[in-house]
Amino acid sequence: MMNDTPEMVKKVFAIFVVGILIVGFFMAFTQMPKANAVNVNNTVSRFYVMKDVDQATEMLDKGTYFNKDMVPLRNDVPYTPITFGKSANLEDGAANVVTSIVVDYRGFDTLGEVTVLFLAASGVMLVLHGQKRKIPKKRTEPSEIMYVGTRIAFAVILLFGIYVFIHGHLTPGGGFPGGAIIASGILGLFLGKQGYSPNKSGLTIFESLSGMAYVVIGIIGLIGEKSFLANFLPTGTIGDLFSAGFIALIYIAIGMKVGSELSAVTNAMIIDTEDD
Amino acid sequence: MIDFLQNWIYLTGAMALVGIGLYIVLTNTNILRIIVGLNIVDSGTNLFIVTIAWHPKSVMPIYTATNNLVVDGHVVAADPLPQSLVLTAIVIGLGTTALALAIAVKIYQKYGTLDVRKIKEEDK
Amino acid sequence: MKTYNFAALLVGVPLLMAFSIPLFGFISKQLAKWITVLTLTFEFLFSLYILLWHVYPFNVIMGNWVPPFGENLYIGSLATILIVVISFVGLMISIYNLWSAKYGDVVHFALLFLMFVGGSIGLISTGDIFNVFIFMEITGISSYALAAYGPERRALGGAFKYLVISSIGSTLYLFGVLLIYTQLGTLNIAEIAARISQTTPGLLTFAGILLVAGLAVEAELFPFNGWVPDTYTGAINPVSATLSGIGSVGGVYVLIRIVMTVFGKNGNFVSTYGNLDLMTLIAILGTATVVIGELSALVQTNIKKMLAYSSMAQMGLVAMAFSIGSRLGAYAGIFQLINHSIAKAMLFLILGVIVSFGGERVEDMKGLWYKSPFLAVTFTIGALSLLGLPLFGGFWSKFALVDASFQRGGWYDFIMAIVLFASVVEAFYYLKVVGYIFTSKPAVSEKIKVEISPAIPIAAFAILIIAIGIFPQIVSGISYSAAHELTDKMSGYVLNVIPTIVGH
Amino acid sequence: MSSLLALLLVPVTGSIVAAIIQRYRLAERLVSFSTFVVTLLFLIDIRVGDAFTWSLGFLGKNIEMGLQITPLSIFMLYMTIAFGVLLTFFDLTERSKMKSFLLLLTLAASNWIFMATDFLSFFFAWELMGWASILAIFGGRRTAESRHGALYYAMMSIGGSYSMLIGIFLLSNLTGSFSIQQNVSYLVSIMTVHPWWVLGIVSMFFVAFMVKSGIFPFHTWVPYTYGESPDGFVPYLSSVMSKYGIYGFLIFLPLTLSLRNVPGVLGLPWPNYTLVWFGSITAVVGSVLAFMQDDVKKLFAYSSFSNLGFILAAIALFTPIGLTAGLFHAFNHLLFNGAIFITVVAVISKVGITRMSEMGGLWQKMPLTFLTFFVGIASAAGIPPFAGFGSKWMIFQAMISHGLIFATVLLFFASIASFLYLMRAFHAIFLGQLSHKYDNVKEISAIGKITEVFLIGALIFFGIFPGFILDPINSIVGSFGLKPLPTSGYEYINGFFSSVNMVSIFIVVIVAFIFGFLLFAVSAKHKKVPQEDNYTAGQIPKDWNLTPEMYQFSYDFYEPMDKEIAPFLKIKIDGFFKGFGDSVEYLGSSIKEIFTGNVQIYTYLAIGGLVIFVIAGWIVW
Repeated sequence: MMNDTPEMVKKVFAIFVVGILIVGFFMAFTQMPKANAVNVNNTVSRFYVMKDVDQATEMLDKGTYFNKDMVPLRNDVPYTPITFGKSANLEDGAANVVTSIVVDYRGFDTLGEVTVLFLAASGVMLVLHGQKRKIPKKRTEPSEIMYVGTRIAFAVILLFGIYVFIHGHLTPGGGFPGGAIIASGILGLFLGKQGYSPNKSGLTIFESLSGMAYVVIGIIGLIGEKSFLANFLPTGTIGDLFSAGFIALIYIAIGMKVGSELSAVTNAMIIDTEDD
Repeated sequence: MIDFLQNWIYLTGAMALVGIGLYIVLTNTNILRIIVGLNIVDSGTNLFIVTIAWHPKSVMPIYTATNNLVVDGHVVAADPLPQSLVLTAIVIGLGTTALALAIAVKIYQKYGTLDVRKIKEEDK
Repeated sequence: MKTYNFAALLVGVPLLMAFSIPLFGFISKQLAKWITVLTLTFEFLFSLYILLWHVYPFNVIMGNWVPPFGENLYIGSLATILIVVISFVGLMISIYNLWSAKYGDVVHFALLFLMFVGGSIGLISTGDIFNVFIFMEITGISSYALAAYGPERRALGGAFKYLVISSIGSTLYLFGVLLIYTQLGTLNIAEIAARISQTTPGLLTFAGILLVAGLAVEAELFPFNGWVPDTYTGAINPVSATLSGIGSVGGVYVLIRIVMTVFGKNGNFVSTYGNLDLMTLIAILGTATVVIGELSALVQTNIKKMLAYSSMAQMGLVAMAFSIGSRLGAYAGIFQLINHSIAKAMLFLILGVIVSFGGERVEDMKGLWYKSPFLAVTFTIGALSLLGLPLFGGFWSKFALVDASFQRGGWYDFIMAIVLFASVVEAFYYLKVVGYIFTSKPAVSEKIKVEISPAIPIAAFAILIIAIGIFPQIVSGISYSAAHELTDKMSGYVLNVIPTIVGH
Repeated sequence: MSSLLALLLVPVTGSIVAAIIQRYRLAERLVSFSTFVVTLLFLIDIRVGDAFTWSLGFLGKNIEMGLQITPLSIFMLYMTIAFGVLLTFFDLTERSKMKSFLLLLTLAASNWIFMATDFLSFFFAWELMGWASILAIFGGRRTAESRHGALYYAMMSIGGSYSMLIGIFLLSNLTGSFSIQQNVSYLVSIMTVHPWWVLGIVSMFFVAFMVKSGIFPFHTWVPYTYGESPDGFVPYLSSVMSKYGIYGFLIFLPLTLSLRNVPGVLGLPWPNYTLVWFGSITAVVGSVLAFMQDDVKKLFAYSSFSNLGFILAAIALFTPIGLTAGLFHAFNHLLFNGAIFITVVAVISKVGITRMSEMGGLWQKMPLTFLTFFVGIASAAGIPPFAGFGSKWMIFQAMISHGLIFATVLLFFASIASFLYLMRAFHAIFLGQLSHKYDNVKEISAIGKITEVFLIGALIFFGIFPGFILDPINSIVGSFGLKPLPTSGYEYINGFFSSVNMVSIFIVVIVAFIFGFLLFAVSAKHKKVPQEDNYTAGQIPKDWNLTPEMYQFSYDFYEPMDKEIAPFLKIKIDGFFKGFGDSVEYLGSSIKEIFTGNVQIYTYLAIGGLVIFVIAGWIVW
């Protein structure tokens, strides 16, 4: 059916279909809140920013959080001002609110997200299993500068990556960017030497152990704090390096995991399929 | 007024990406291009998500010594929740793309083509 | 709000074991498969404990942040019964895999299989609408990889098709979720469900359509189910069994949860706000799927493809049952879903054994009775159960389905007539295969030797089908209270998650 | 009442045992036979009015289910179980390829059908019986034709039961109950108010019953299925299972009593009148098609549903005489059909083929079987003094008493046509010259002989003393609120216009027979010649193009008549169903084209579907 359709008809039809869909989206957008953006004060994010979920929970338990029409009275929740560098022992100690959501408030999402990446990497391994990496006969070795340069850069990149995920709760970034940075360093090593291959079993062990570490942290929370993925460490003062409880731990696990995973995927994907 | 326009611009951009991506998926028969198309759709989605979280007057949702997120009991930061969602969405998109590429490599080896019209089997 | 946080292990343990499987894989490949079996045994026993000791309904609070602020798992009666079924089917298939998974990277196969089941359990239990997306992707990505696994190249084509359609579907779903978030500022299913009337109707309609379209991909509803025949046919048989017995259950569950709980009105018959009745949409999709699936299955000569189309049609039947909107309809849908999950998984597993000895055309079933009476009898049991004949599980669900649609009346009389006609078509092609099994002499009278590890799951499924057929109370009681959870969303779902949602 | 449950549980237990030991054929048959006997023993303990109820927590409510014995059900139970005892006894030594566990499952289902007081268990049992018989037929000849026959039956049967299912739920939603009695009385109460409603619902049920009994226009599966069933199963299928439909009709026919005062046709309410015509047409179609058949199983398949037509025509009148005649004929049909099919099975098992034109002269080898067959077809043809005469006689009386002249003419025609086909079978199988290939054929075993003797005895006994069977029938008639026919001794049949003393008829026939025999004995002796002598004086020149069939004088037995009827046969109901099936298949192969295997098509489908929904969303919001 499709195979005989002229290209032109196909394109026009595609434009037509996609166009209607997009118009539909825009018609929906016209009904969005003012300025097409969410008013933070009308969302649960308000409590995440204010680190106020405990007080909201208190109101919820008392039955005053929702009114009779089931509208949440989010702006009525009492608020304790937070000062950077001074407020201590908050319910969540991360200065970076996005991080606090990613790892703490919605930590379960992140566990799933890590799993997705892990599964994708495993899937790549499964699909590409048994592919031999052939080194082409016509070898074009990179220059010595490239070889040395990538190795030097790797150390720096590794350090930077570690910096990014250790400071995840303070600055933009976190486990995923940190891991990606580390993986890019390893990618550099691939460029530096033809036929380079990282230690596969090492990567696998790293990956598995860090993933297990994440789940174990969750289970420690379950045992210690009676809830899976609950923070079991003191949160410290907001803005300190040693604050925000288990966020740093989790980000270290995630960073190592993502770094090794992406490297493993890269390694698996470098397959020479050309005939030489 | 300018605020109003700014968000519309981003939304239009997001929708344009989604539209372009879908168009590519619908019209290109090459697997790699289809994967690229899916990636563009993903980008559009991500742009949409961060757009609805953001307001021209909002500040970044990170506590620093100078950045005050709450003024007069009202949060002035950009909504951090969609931002954390977009992080997830990006990673998921990455995973899907990696897997799709791996399958594409394998398909090329086994079928000798990347044309989606030729990737089908007669019943055995 | 009743909480039982320990049940987080339902999701945590598969994750932990999945992460550790590569390490076990270093020791022995067979060990990796056994880890899957052990983990799923744990899942099954744990969920059985929840079911039999009546621990449900309860919430699992994640990170001590109560809903609607944090994430939660809600395990009500519906989730309980479905988790029991899923983990049972998963356990059985994992036992089968001990024998069948023998190509290539077995360790990662075991890992992905485990996470597919674990992800489906998470998908069914989660109480957060974005978390649903993540679990959809977990099951999705593992199923693309599983579908691509196998010695034949058609597996790759099927997996790629699934990937493309499913990616688009999940993007649509994500849009829908975010549109709802702009309106209500929350991602908790219970809060959204309670406050759904506080949204702008137009936007909500659009969001509803996007959500349904996105979820219909996993739920195998026409026209979002193009991937089904190719993927099911391409994948190795235990993977097809998994997709059909577990994946579609998760897909339909989420679809129904969104449509009936989130968009549903409170009361017996459900309709939605924003003028467009999502239940009507589901009814149309379901009926179209039944008709198209059964008619396409009728003319197939490849038995695996036939089962794939039949699977699609059964999903349509389930969706149509839910769309009736009454408690009885929901009950019929749940019951039918369970029956389908067990019977179809069994048929695919049987086919796996047969295929390892010969082809998979309908003619290759000839004389199966002479080759292996065990497979012949179990195949017949599965087919007759899907047809809804008495003494087998399928009878009760089909009976309830017909009852429900005639009680609803109106258009459902005609829909039911169409569906029953499609069922006659279904009866024809299944009985044709049964006929081949019993009435023909095989071309090659080579006996099929069924090893112990495929025999256990097949026998267990067959016994279960007959047990449900004779004692429908095994499933019907819990299914009926699960139906209550779907049709009365406030007392069935919302108030169990957020008891104080109606404030003072 | 535990015996009521025993009627269900004993066959089920027997079925499980038989399924386990089916590898050992003799043991399996013994189990089958003893199960029937035990069931019969339990049945003896059961009286009219026994009841047993339980409730099933299902569909969110407690459904009262029950078993109850009415005069009709006990009549049916005795008929089916006793026949089953006979059949399984006969089967002990025969090569019948029957799967005993399916037969026993069918028995359980059949007992349940006759005792059910609610539609839930009625439908459950009906479907159980359906699939057990489908599988039993699959187990028959193990050929493509047998698969085809079983599938044909399965499709009609499942279509029928779905139709019934719709009827059940339409009805139970009106009354809120599954109880047969309540639903029927509800229908009676709205009969005069909403006659079309009632007609619609009831015809949903009637489709299922007509399919099961092979009533026109749902008769087309009968020859295929009977022709291909396992030999041992055919007698059960044709004698017992066809009666389920009659039982079903009798559930709903009392409805028409409330229409007695409404003007109808010839003093009959119009539903009865229509059913009478269905019955009559079935009788004619069956007979006409039967005498064209060369396959013995198919021939008697048509014969069987032709007789069902007689029964339906009679009970559809729903007058005392009509009902009595119909039930009486049902009983007689069970007997003579059993006799015919059992002998046919015996012959087939000995000669190994079913084409009549290749048989012939077998009476020399199987005299007792020949005698049984003769008595069977004499009964079927309604020749006194055998059973069958009385019931046909009553049917004609009942029809004429209502002035249904045209229908009666049809039935007469069917009756005459039945002479023709019975004659054909009689000649082709047993008379004529014996082919050499059958020189080694032996009479059946002792057990088979006992069965045959018993059947002959029963056919004669109930022919002479019909009162033994008319008594229970009268109580059935009474239970429907009709006035039973007067009884005057076991040997009398009381018709509408007159009554007959069967003993005197018997004496007359015997005298006539002796007279005929004397004539035969004194007349010229004839000489036996081998088969080849017929046409060619012992030689077979190649260029004569002689086929072995042509030696058989019954080949193309009714060729001239076939030619006369041939134009009418082109109008085939069968073709309608087949064409319907073909168009469904064509539809399927067109729809299948949607799934081309190209992922872009699938994407188009998904996005296109979404766009359609979005547009629909705009329109309604």
